[in-house]
This record gives sequence, structure tokens and C-alpha cells, in this order.
Amino acid sequence: MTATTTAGPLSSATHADYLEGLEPVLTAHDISIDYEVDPPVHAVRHASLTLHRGEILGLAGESGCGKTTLAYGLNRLLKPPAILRSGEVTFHDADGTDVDVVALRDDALRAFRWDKVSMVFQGAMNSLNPVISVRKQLHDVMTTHRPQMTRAARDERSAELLALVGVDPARLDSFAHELSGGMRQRVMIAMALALNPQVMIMDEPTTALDVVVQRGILREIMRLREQFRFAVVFITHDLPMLLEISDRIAVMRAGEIVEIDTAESIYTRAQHPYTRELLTAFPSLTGERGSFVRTGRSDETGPSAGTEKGDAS
Amino acid sequence: MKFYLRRIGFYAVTLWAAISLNFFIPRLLPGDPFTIIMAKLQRAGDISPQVENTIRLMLGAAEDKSIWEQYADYWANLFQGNLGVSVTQFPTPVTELIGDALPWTLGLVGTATVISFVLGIGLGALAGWKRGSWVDGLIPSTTMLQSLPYFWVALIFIFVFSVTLRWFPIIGGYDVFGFNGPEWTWAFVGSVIYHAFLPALTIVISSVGGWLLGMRNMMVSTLSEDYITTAEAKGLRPRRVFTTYAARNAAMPSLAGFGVSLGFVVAGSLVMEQVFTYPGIGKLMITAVRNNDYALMQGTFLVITLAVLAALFLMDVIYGFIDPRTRHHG
Amino acid sequence: AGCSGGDDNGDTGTGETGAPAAEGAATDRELVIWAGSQTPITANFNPYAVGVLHLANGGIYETLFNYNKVKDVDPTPMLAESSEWNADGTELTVKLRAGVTWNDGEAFTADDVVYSFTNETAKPSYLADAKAADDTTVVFSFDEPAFANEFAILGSTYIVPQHVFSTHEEDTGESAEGGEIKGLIAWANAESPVGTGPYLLDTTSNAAYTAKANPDYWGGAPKVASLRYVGIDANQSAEDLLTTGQIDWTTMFVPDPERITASGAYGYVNTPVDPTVLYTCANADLGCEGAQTDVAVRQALNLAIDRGTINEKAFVGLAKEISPTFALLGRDDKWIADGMPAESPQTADAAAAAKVLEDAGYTKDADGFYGKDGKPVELTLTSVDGWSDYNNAAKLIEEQARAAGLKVTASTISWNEFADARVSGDFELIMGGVVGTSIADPFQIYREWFTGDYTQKVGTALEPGEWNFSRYANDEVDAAVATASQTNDEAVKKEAYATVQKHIVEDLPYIPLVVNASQTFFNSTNYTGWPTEDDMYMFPPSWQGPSSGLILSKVGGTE
Amino acid sequence: MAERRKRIPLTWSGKLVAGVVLVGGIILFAIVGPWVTQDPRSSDNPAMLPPEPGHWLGTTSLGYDTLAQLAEGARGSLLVGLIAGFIAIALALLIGVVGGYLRGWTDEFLSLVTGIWLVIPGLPLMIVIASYLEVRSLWVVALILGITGWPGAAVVLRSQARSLRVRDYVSAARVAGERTPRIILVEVLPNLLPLLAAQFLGAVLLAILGEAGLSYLGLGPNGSITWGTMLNEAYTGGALTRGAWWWFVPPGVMIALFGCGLSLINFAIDEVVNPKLRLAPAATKRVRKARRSGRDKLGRQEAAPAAADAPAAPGVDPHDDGDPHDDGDPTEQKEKVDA
Amino acid sequence: MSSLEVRHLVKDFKVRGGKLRAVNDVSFTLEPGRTIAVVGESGSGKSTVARMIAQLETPTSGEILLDGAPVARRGRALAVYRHQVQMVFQDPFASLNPYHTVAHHLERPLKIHGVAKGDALRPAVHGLLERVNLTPAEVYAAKQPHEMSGGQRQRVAIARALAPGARFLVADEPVSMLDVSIRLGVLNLLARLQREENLGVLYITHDLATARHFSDEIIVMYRGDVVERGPSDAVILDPQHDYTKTLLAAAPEPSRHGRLRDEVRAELAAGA
Ligand SMILES: Nc1ncnc2c1ncn2[C@@H]1O[C@H](COP(=O)(O)OP(=O)(O)OP(=O)(O)O)[C@@H](O)[C@H]1O
Ligand SMILES: Nc1ncnc2c1ncn2[C@@H]1O[C@H](COP(=O)(O)OP(=O)(O)OP(=O)(O)O)[C@@H](O)[C@H]1O
Ligand SMILES: [Mg+2]
Ligand SMILES: [Mg+2]
Repeated sequence: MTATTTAGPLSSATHADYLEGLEPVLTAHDISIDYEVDPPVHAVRHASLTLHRGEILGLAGESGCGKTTLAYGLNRLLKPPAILRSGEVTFHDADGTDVDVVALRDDALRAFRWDKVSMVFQGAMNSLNPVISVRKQLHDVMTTHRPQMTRAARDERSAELLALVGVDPARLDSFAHELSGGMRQRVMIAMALALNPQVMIMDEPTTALDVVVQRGILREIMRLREQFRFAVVFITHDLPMLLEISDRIAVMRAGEIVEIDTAESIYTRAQHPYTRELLTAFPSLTGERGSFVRTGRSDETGPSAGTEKGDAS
Repeated sequence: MKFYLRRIGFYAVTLWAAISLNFFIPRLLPGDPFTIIMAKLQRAGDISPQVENTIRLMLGAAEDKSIWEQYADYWANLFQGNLGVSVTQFPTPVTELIGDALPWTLGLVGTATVISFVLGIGLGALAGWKRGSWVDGLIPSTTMLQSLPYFWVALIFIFVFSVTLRWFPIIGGYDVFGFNGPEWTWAFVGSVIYHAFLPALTIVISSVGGWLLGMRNMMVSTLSEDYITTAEAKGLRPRRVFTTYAARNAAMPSLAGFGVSLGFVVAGSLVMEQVFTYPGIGKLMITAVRNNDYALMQGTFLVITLAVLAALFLMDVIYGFIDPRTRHHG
Repeated sequence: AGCSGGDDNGDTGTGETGAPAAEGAATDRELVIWAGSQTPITANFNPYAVGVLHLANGGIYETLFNYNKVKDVDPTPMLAESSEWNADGTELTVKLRAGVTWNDGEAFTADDVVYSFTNETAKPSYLADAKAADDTTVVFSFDEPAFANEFAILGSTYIVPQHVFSTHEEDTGESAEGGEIKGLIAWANAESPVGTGPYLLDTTSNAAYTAKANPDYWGGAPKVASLRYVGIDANQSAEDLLTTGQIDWTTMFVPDPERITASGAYGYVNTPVDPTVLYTCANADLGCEGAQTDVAVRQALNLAIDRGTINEKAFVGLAKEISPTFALLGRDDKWIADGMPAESPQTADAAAAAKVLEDAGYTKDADGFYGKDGKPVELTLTSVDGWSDYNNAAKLIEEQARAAGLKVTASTISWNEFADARVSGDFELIMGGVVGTSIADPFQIYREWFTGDYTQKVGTALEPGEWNFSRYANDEVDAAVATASQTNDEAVKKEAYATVQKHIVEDLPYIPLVVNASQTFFNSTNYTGWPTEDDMYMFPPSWQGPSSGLILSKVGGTE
Repeated sequence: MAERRKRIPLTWSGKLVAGVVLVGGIILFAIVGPWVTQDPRSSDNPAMLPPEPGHWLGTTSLGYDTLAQLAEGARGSLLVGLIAGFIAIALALLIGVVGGYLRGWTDEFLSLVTGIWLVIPGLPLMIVIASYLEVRSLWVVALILGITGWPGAAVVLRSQARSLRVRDYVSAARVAGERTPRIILVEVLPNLLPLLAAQFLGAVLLAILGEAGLSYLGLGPNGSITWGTMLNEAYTGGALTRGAWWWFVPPGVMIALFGCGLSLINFAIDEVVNPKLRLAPAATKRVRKARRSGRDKLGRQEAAPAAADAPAAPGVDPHDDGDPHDDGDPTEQKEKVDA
Repeated sequence: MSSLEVRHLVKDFKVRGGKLRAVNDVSFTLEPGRTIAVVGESGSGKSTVARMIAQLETPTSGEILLDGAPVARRGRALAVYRHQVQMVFQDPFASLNPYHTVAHHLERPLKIHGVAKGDALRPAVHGLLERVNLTPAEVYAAKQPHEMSGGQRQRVAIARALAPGARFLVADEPVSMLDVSIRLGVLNLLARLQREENLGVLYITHDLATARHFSDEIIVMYRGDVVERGPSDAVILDPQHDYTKTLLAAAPEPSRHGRLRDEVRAELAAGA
């Protein structure tokens, strides 16, 4: 199965090569999501993509282009005023069955969540409940999805998970406010790993952190991915970072996926002008200055329309 | 620790301020208690010179002490647990009167406030959870309840339920026609509950709206927090999300406000106790005010302030338990 | 002069009646009484104490005689059988009832009576001496003629057991300011008070207290086995309890008594005795200020008032017409001098009022209000907050005065200010009450409310017992009152009263309005023996001592 | 960040309309009423008339026209409420905003005072003060209510001022060289307006209720007619037991209606300050509508009944307004609700 | 000589349980026409330095000298200082008062510093707007902040800083809150102004790449200390201090795509 469907995004030949022999784990087809506000916002338009077992798929794009919305759509987390106009999401379970995610209801949906697809949120810093301990929050996941686990087993697993992400298991009884931002992020990742999901969606999990900490966490994610072979959808607007960690990158703009390709192709021969514009926004640290400053060449007016939303993230 | 020290400092200063206010207000304002009491007695009819003399003695002719000396004496007396003697209830010490009245107020107002709080928080949480639903649509109408004058509601209740329908008693904290004072029997307890019903209902009706609205709004805000989305993404059961994740966080500010609100409720119940002839602090205070019984007035005011402070303190402690963030504030 | 009714020889009691005998059947049904107590009730049955509870006055402690405030009749002998003045009024001999015992079993003796008048707390200043002539005779002696104090001695002094009270003379208590008070008044007498009355204290609590019949009562055991006095804080609550039949005897204002009596369960009597007036600070010589110091203004106001409407609206038609002489119409008619108007006008006469003013040199200004020398008449009429009948009357007077061209502004004030104002004389007009006399003679009012001895300069507080709030001072009135006080001769007194009445009716230091209602409701279904319109054997209010004791001893069940 | 949303105008939601109609109607009644009714102090009517043409709300025991009294009482009560509200808000502003903005010792001291004043129970204090005062005009009562009514608002304003203080635009104004008073007045205050309005309305309501309570105890303003004094007179005149509901009920209902109106307006203000309160329910309704019209794929398949509103399906159902970007500063909201 | 000099700046904050030294002995000199970048991880004290220079925070010790003279903390002298030294804040959404128009934001400093008043105000405001490329100026002058995009708002903020005629600009992470696609525009604007108007700019950022390209000199801060400083290329291309090296290593570099993945794989392979 290929990622490119419909009139879809640009991609290169290397991309097609790359896809050879990969086994899909999550297929989304023709997803359109609207926000029922006045006037309606078409946040995601006919987006299709396929995620393969064990791969890291980067999702890039400027603020407000619909990345988070798409991710929520994949995991059926849309809330009012969002509505799913169209689209199919299929999860290809490791045991060979296919799950129609859009058709899932109540208990089935809850059972699916986190067990198959887990998520680390954009505001991961605030994703922990401030009034109950880390241990309780980890246990919550296990008591819900693995009711047969004993308390001791849960404790053991919790400690193991924290150790896995490099947090001292002694921190199990801490509350969110007692942990640093990086630690909270790691706890969230540990929680996402708790049930050994096959897919992990990470929505800007590191934007609020400083580069050094961010680096550490990225490393952790990469390492865990190698260990557990889950697939990752990694969302960020930081293209350079995506380039470093992803196998493939999808670039979104105004709700559409405009280009999807391997990281290398995106860097070396991006086809869509928007992708190229995004790349120039990040001048190379060690390389040339590009269109940047002090050269006299000024595109300072920038995209004049701008976007209303300057996102804090 | 510093947090608690600060709080304790706050309590100490507040207490000092309340007590001092208590001392100075009667002294700074005009009016000679002797004349006033005489006038009152005279209204009732013949008054003998003996009685007159008695009153003079009773009030303790204002000795020629400076106000600061009096202030010092006042504190000394306070520390001995001596709040003076009531003039209207002569010669009962104020402490005794308060001691008799306090359990009634605490019982009634306490229970009613807790009921109102729990009800308000519960319904508010539900309304916030199912927002846009009919429960939520009900919210604006509850503000109507909040705007009703307590005593007006109470009087109408009495008229309707006690006088016209005769379902409930008209006065008292228990059946004053059947019991010769409090006793420890089931019948008595039953009577107390029966008599507390309407007053409690009044309090609940007039105060539940505030909790409800506050909780509902907090709930709406809380539900957009990331940890709620996370909880849902984790596949937790809605009940769990509702209780442990949403409601519990949303209730925090209400809890913090609970102590202060308790103060308002105590105050509101002053009038209510008067209407129901309920043997509590509020009525005692009004009796004191009506009769210019300064010692009693000061005593009740002090107790009400203390009660509010105690409630606040309790809330501080409870809050510390419920909200880990304050606990570790150091 | 004696204060008793029309008995020339000064013998106020004959001894052959008196012993109250309960009518009706014995009953176990508890009689529930509201006598005005508010909660919390503090047990205090010491008649010398300020907070003494109603049961004590009459129910437990008794006086020598019981005077009927509403009728001109001989007082009912209680612990005394008869009394007699000497000719010049300096000696009063009282014959005591024999065979009376205190409820602790001790015998009641003349020494108890002497003690009740001579103990430090009780001793009146006018009494020179009291002695037990024998076991059943006590002789009171005075330095001056003391006819005027007869009621105080015989009718309002409670007789207490010396053997109990003398042991409490050293009791100490604490005063409100933290000081110490000492003596009988510091004692609450809350444990089985020892008295001679028809009832024994049973239980006390904050909300109510109960009493049971004294089986050894000298007048025979009361028929009602037990009483319950409840504390109620609001009139409204009491009315509600009455409506729902939970109180058996109470005296309180109820605007529509028919509603309660309609079912026939309750009997009802209205016994107006206390005048309601406008106090005017009348005497500029003593420092009063304001237009009301001019007698013409007072007269005009008096004429402008529509008493009928006031009674109808503010007093719900329950008050009675007042006599400008302050004699209680019906009871004191014989004291009203010839030529005096029996009652104050019931309708307004604006024209007459205008004439009075214009004769006195007042003129109307553009707004229609009278003034003199460019100074408009502007009077503030205050009444105590919460006394709704008074507040309402004041509002009506404001309106009525306006119609007569007088600018009167009604405003309410607190108790404090009311008490301070009238005692210090710092007021213009106050809506207030005059305490009606307990016997059929207006003397006490004349002396205490109208004479110069009973007032002070404005700014100086009146002493307790001085009631002349209006600062009225008239030598002729003073002299006439002095004359009346020295005699027991009705003719002499009447002449003296005529002088007094002439002046007060003209000068109007108190502008009379109505005689205020006093409504008593009683359960006539389960009890008999209450004072009724037909048999007003005693002043009926439940809160009045000692008369309430007498009533209690007379009430019985209907079964 | 919250201010990005603050510019959203008050949308004329049903609540706001209802509130404005109620409050406006009552204010209009207070203004116009006394002109068209008879003299509220004229006893020239039969007493205790039940409602009838000419006396639409009957008469009192003195023969006053109840409707006229109600109109005059509206003036009195509203006046007390407004004056007390102004005093309370002025004090709250002074103490809260100055404290919150200046910080340091000033703030410590002012917030201590606020804390104390908050704890010392208001009504008892009012009762004590009122009972000592000999002459209580309308203004005095309003003053008492004002000086006991400010601390709640002060707490809210203070925390808001504190959070505004560290806003960059305040720093920017300082860098630009603005003086402190001007910063407070021009930069900080306008941002407090919605909150201020809400607090003011709350204070007005509190004062009107407080006045009624005081009046009931006989400690209300003397010489003026307010809803409170009407209630007091009706009560002492035994209106209820005498069946004169037309005398006792209307003042209470007026208070409740006015309070209700104020609360409804406050709702709308709350929704401006915290847009989630408005957006969230609206969003739910919109989606419900979209589902009915079949635009939502999830909804279409979920045609099955009950599930639509039940919170039982959090994924489908609505616990969020969905726009994580536009959260107001959460601490700010908490602070508000705290108070 | 015209310069803004910072000498041995130290700032302690009182925090629970003691003091926190946010800035420890920072010195540098900013000259017109030059840009100094301050980089360092979150919490290293960059903003505190900026705020001290803008006189929003009082240094615990150390001095700030303008043209060789110590800076007064209040009164006229402070006004003179503010005339010369202005600041641009990180968040353009927060640094404009939502209740005032763009014109208000620009008029105030013009008035306060006596640059223009009365009839001259309007043209002055328009001039400023044109300088930051917000044309047509009349349209923008009348706008409310919420009617503009982040980049436009940041331009207004810059115009405001220029209004008094400042010669030195402290820019605290002026673009980190902006969308990736408009960041460059704002930075380029700053660069042009600096060049054309001979501004001295203190550019605070955690983005090493822009620091390098935008500034002449880089100061690296770590926990309040200056750990390394030097000409920008030197610092970036030849870092001396360990912390600078860590920082550089952590910064994502598009050209090194796939590097992290390979590193991790290698590590794991080695570990296994
Ligand atoms: N609750 C909502 N109501 C209305 N519009 C919304 C809502 N949530 C998001 N949007 C709009 O949908 C579009 C996509 O939003 P989304 O959050 O998916 O963007 P994003 O790519 O994740 O942006 P960012 O990088 O800032 O996180 C935006 O234009 C946004 O304004
Ligand atoms: N007002 C303050 N009170 C207490 N501590 C403060 C205060 N302001 C800053 N700090 C502390 O001082 C240190 C330096 O803060 P500063 O804001 O200067 O860092 P920064 O380098 O600008 O960080 P960032 O990159 O996150 O903006 C931090 O540890 C911070 O917590
Ligand atoms: Mg997003
Ligand atoms: Mg910073």
C-alpha cells in the first residue's frame, strides 16, 4: 500500500522506493475535519497518509495548519466544535486484523485507545493531572486496560517504565509540579509506552523545552523506537529537528498535506515551494547564511497576510 | 513551612484585629448603656429604685480607667476565657450563653453548608460535564435563588409549610413544647432534625446557586486542560475522567473559597435563626444588638469571627491534603 | 392621699374575699404561656433581679394585695387580709393572712414581710420603718404622708422568705464590665425558688421553663397541674403559634384578632390602659428648642391630628379614645373635672388649627406651611424603629399635620437614641407611651409626668423614676399635685386635679393620641376562669405580675 | 494571552438579553414608576385593599398604594445598591489594584487588611455598626454596606492586577517612560473593566440584599422607602398572616428579579473574560446540529439514540472546546474563580 | 564615545528558601551599529540582563553606563536614558495593550520623550509605521492589536521602541513567539534598521543559528554566568567552553538529517 492516494501530495521517486516492503500499521484516507464555528474552519482537507510499522513519520507545517487536528482525528479525539466530514482510518493490528477506527464505539473505542495508539500531547507539560501522583496516573492506564494485573505487577511495571525513560522510579509518588518540564515529558512518554502500543502520536512533545533537554528526550524516543518497534507520528514545526529524526516527513499547509517524502529527499530536493520556504526559515547553523539578514536582501515583509495565530508553542 | 507560618501569622493578626475592633466599636460609639437599659425596663412598667441601683451595679459604673487600661483588662479577661456577663440574660456569663448556642449554629449551618456545597459542587460538575445540556441550561435560573433574601424565603416557608400546611414546626431547635431541654434520646434527635429541616432548606436554597455556578464554570475550564484530553486518550472510563481528573481539579478553587463562604453563610444565618427562633449564635447576637447588651454582642461577634477563622484554617489543612501543590510549597 | 379606689376610710381591703379559688375542673393539660420571654431564657426567679422571669412575679412570689388595673374596684387581698392608714398618712397597718406557708414548708410570718421591705436591696427611700406588731400584723411608718405610695407597698412589692433570701445577701456576681456586684441581686434563685404562690418551678431550659401546681397553696391547689412558659423571639412566630393553636395564653399585638378567635377556640379581651402621646420638649425655660415650645403650635398640632384615622390605620382600630386629662376613660371618669373635655377630638380640625396659629401670629408661606418671623415651623417627629404601630402613627401625623399647614417630618430612631433623647430633652416631638396607672387614679401620671420635681434641664439626664420628659414646669400644677399627695380626701383631690387638668389640657406638653391596646388571647376550649369582658376580675396580660399569678390560680380545665 | 479574546464583543446571548431586559426594566420602573403612580406616602386609600384596578398591587395597612411604594422603594434600593456598589468598588480598586500593582510592603499590608476584612463577617459587622448609629439615612446605610462589601472584589481585582502587572505591555509602558499612576489608569484599568463590571454588579446585588437584611432587623435606613423597609413593614404589619401577599411578596420578588438580572449580565461578562464558558456549550450545540444534518461522519454512524449526549463516550462527546491555543491564562481564571 | 556599557551586573532573586543568583557578573559594551547576541538555555539569566538594562529590574550590584555615565534610577535622568535605550519584548501578543490602538502605542512614547506633539504626532506615527514597513500607515495606525498578525504586531512593538529615537535596542527573543515563516521577516527588519540607523542591538535568543547570522558578537550564558564570548563565527564554529559545545551539539541542523537515528542505532548496536 502506498501513502500517496487521491490527487495527493508531492513525493519523489526515492520515496516510492523507500516504501517498498514496508508494512502499514495505520492508514488514513481522505480525512477532512471542520470546526463548526462561524465561519467554519476547514482544518484538515482530504488528508491521506499511511504509517508503517516502526517508522517515524514527521508531520511539519506552520502554526494552525491542522497538524494537531489531524492527529486527533487519527485517534478519534475530536471534540466539539470539530466534526469529521469524511475519511477512513484503519488500524492494521499486529495480529493481522484490521480495525475501522471511525466505526469504533464506546467500550471498543476506549479499549482501542492507548492500547493500540497512544499519544503524547502538544502541551505535554500540562498533560499530567496535577492532583494525583504519577503512580496513580500510570496505574490508571493499567487498571483500565489490563484489569487482570495485580497491584504489585502494576507497581513493578510503573517502575520499569520510568527507568526506561530515564527517570528515577523513586519519582513515582511525585506530583506533576514536583517534576521538571523534561521529567514530565519523560513521564508522559513512559505512560504512552505502558501498554506497548503499536503507534505513538507525538504532538510537539518537546517545544517547551530547551535544546539540551529536548535533545535528550529525542534520543530517548529514538532509542525506545529501536527497542519496541512502534511507529511514531512526530508533529512539530521545527523542520530541522524533524530532518534529524524522521524516516519520512509530511508537510502540511492549510489543512492539506502538500508533500510527503523521505527526510533526505525533503532536505535535498524539496518539490513544493512551501516546503522550501519552510526550510529557509531555519538558517543553517554552520553553513551559509542563505537569504538571511545583513545581506541586504530583504523579504522582511514576509507573508503579508500572516496568520492571526502566533502560537506560543 | 513558610506558607503555614504566613497563614498562622495571618490568623493571628486577623484575630487581633477582630478582637480589637470588637473592643473599640462599642466604646467609640455614643450611647450610655445605663440609660438605654433603664428606658427598656421602664417601658415594661414600674421600676423600683432598687432595680435601678441593681442595674447600675450590674453595668459596673465605668471606672476611671483610660481606654488603654480597659483594653489591657479586656485582653486579660479574654485570656481567662472571660467574656463578661450578659445584661439581658443577667447574670449568665456570656461564655455560657455562647456555649449553649454554638452547637446549634454549628450543627445547622455546618450541615446545611456542607449539603449545599456538596449539592452545588455535584450539580455544577455535572452541568459543566454535560454542558449545553438541560442541566447546564438550568444554571441561570439558579441565580434567581441566590438573589432571594434569606429571611423572605424563610418567612414564606413558615407561612406555607408551618402555618398553613402545618408540616413543620414554627419555632425552636427542638420541640420546646414536648421536651424540657436537650436530652440524649432518639426522640429528641428526631425532633432536632425535624426542626432543622426548614432552616437548613432555606440556607441550602439561598447558597447552592453560588457553588453550582462556580463549579460549573471551573469545570468547563478544566475540561479543556490537556490532562483531561490525555485521560480520554488513555481510554479511561468516563466516570474516572469525571471524578479524578475533571471534578477533582475543578473543585479546588471552590474548596479554597469554602472557608470564606462559610463566613457568609454564618452571617446569612443570623437572620434566618431569628426568623425560626433557632437557638443559635445568630439569634443571640441579634438579641444582644436589640438590647444593647455589649458584652454579649462582643462575645458573639468574636465567636463568629473565630468560627470563620477556624473554618478557614480547616480549609487550609484540608486543601493541603487535597491539593499536593500547596503541600509542598515549603 | 391614698391611691386606692373610692374608699374614704383608707381601708383598702376587707379580708372576706380575696382567697382566690380556682374554678373549673382540674386538668393535666399543660398550659402553654408566652409572656414575652425571648430566648435564650436564663433561669432567674429572683424578683429583685432585672432578668426575673414572669412566673416569679405572681406565680411564685406574691404581693400583699392585687390591684386591678382596669377597673375601679377594691384590691384583692393576697398575703394581706386588710390594711389601714392612720389619719395623716404616716402609718400603714397591714393585717396578714394567717396559715400561709412557704412552699418549702416554713411558715409565712410578719418577719418575712418586714424583711421584704427592709432588706438592703428592697428598702424604699420613703419608708421610715416597718415593724411586725405581732405575728400577723405589720406596721409601716413614714416621715411624711405617704398615701401616694400605697400601691407601691401593697400592690407591687413581692414578699420573699427571709430564711432563704437572707442567706444570699452576700452573694457575688460579675458585672458586665467585669467588675463585681454583690448582694441579693447577684443571685439567680434558679433552684426551687421558695415562694407562697400557686406554682412551683419544675424545669428550666434555654427555650422554656415549666411549673407545677403548688398543692399547698393557701388559696387551694390550682386546677391546672402544669404550666409551660416558652420563649419566642418574634411576634410573628407567636402569632403563628397562636394561629396553629400551640399557645394557650398570651398578650400580644395581633392586627386581626378575629382571625384567631374566629374558630372559637380562643377567647380574647382588649384592655387598653397605657396612653400613647406625642412627647413635646415643651419648656423653653429649661432649654427646649424648636417650634413646639410655643403652646400655639402644640395646640394646632393637637387639633390637626385625626385620631380616628390613626386608631383605624396605625392601631388597627384596637386602641381606645384618650382623655386629654390622662384619666383612663371608663375607669377614672370620676376624676375628670367638670368642664374638661372627656376625650380628645377624634377628627382633625384644620380650620381651628389654622386659627390658633394665625392668632399667635403665624403666617403661611408659599408652600402652604406656617411660620413666624420668617422662620417656618419644622418639626421632627421621631419614633422607635420597629414599633410599627408608632411608626405608622407618626407617618399619618406627618400627613395630617401637612394638611393643616404644619411641617412635621416623621423619622425613626434606634432605641438608644430614643432613650437618650427623651432623658436628655434633646428632641422636638417623640411618639411615645405613658405608663398607665395601676390603680384607678391618674395621680401618678400627674406627679411623675407633669411636675417640675420630676424633670431636669435639657442636657441633664432625668433620674430614673423621673418621667417628665417634656420638661413641663408649672407652679400651679406643682402645687396642686403636692396638695393631692397629702390627702386621702376625694373631694380635695378632685379639686387639685381640676387645676392640673386645666393646665395640661391647655398646655399640651404631651399631645394625647390614643390609649393603646393590650390584647390577651386565651384558650377557652380547654380552660375556664379567664378574665373576660363580663368578668374582668383582673388585668389579664400574661406578662403582668403579680396579677398573672392571681389569674393562674383561678384558671381551671373545662373537663 | 487572554486579551487576544477580550476584544470579542458581548454577543447578545439569550442570557444577556434577559439580564439587560430585567435590570433595564427595573431601572426604568424606578425612574418612571414614581411619576405615574400615586404618592407612596399618601394614606388616603382604604387600608389593606387587595389588588384591583387603580391599585394594581393593593394597599398597605396604612392605605399606601403598594405599587407606588414599590416604585419608590426601587429608587431607594437601587440607590443604596449603586452607592454601596460604587463605594465598594472604589475601595476594592484602590486597595486591590494599587496593592496588586505596587507589590512589596504596600501589597502585603493591603492584602492583609483585605484578608482581615474578608474574614470578619460582614453582616454581623454591619449589624453592630448599624445598631450603634443613631441616624441612619439611606446614605449612611449605603456607606455601611459599601465599606463592608469591598474585600471580595478587592481580592479578585488584586490577583488580576498582579497578573496584568507582569504583562509585557505594562513593562513596555514603563520602558516607554510612562508614570505609574498613568500606567495603572490607562494600561491596567481598561483590562480590568469586564472584571470590574462583574464585581460592581455583584457588589450592587450584595448591597441590595444586605439592605433588605438590615431592614428586616429594623436597622435599615430611616425615613426612606426601599424594598427592604417595605418588607420590614409588611412583616411587622403581619402582611403574610393577614393574607396581604400583595404587600409582602412583590418587594422580595423585585429583589430576586433584579439580582437575577444582574447575575445574568454577569454571566455574559464571565463569558467575555473566559471565552470557554461561551464557546464550549455553543460548540456542543453546533456539533449536535451538524450531526443532525448528517455532516459529521461520526455522528452519522452514531445514529443510534442515547449516545448522542451521554458523556459515556468521551471521544465523541464533548468535554472540550477543542482549541488548545486559545486558552486564557489558566492561573488567571483560577484566581478569578478562587475569589 | 557613545556606548551602552554594562559592568559586573549581578542580580539575586529572593526565592523560597533563599536567594537565587540569576545573573552573575555580566559585563559587555554595546556600541551603535553593532549587535551583540546573548544565547543560553532557558533560565540562564538572559532576560534578567535585558530587564536590568531596560530598568525594569534593579541590579543587585554592578553598573550600567550610558556614554560613560552611570544611569540614574529615577526622574529626569531616567527619562533621558529611556530616550536612548529601548526594549522589544518576546511576545508580541502580550506587549501590546489590547485596549489601545496602534496609534496610541506609538504616540505615547513620542509625547513622553518630546519627539513630537500636537499636529506633528500623526506624521510622526506614520513615519514610524513606514519605517517598519507597515504601509499604508493610516490603516495600521487605526488598528487594534487583535486585528493584526503576530509579525505585524512585533513590527509595531519595534516601532514603539524606535519612537523615542533610541540608539540602543534590547530585543528579548523578539521572534521566538512568531510563526516560523514570518520570523525571518522581523529579524531582517531589525537588521535593516540596525544598519540604516546605526542602532546598537542586544539580541537575546536561544537560537544559535540566528545569533550567529545576526550578530557581531556572541555571549554565551550558563546559569547566570558568561561562559564564553567572542565574534559570532568564532564562537559557533570554534567553541571553547564545554557548555557552548553541548549547546551546539544539541541544536538541530538540517544538513545532518538522519544523524540522530543513526547515532542511536549505532549506540544500541554497540550496547547489544
Ligand atoms: N476549537 C476550535 N474552534 C475553531 N477553530 C479551531 C479550533 N481548534 C483549532 N481550530 C482551527 O483549526 C486550524 C488547525 O488547528 P490545529 O490546532 O490543528 O493546528 P496545528 O497545526 O496543530 O497548529 P500548532 O502548530 O499551532 O499547534 C487552525 O486554523 C485553528 O485556528
Ligand atoms: N522575578 C523573579 N523572581 C524570582 N526568580 C526569577 C525572577 N525572574 C527570573 N527569575 C529566575 O532567574 C533565572 C533567570 O531567568 P531569566 O528569565 O533571566 O532566564 P532566561 O535566560 O531569559 O530564560 P528563557 O530562555 O526561558 O527566557 C531563572 O532561574 C528564573 O527562574
Ligand atoms: Mg498543534
Ligand atoms: Mg527569557
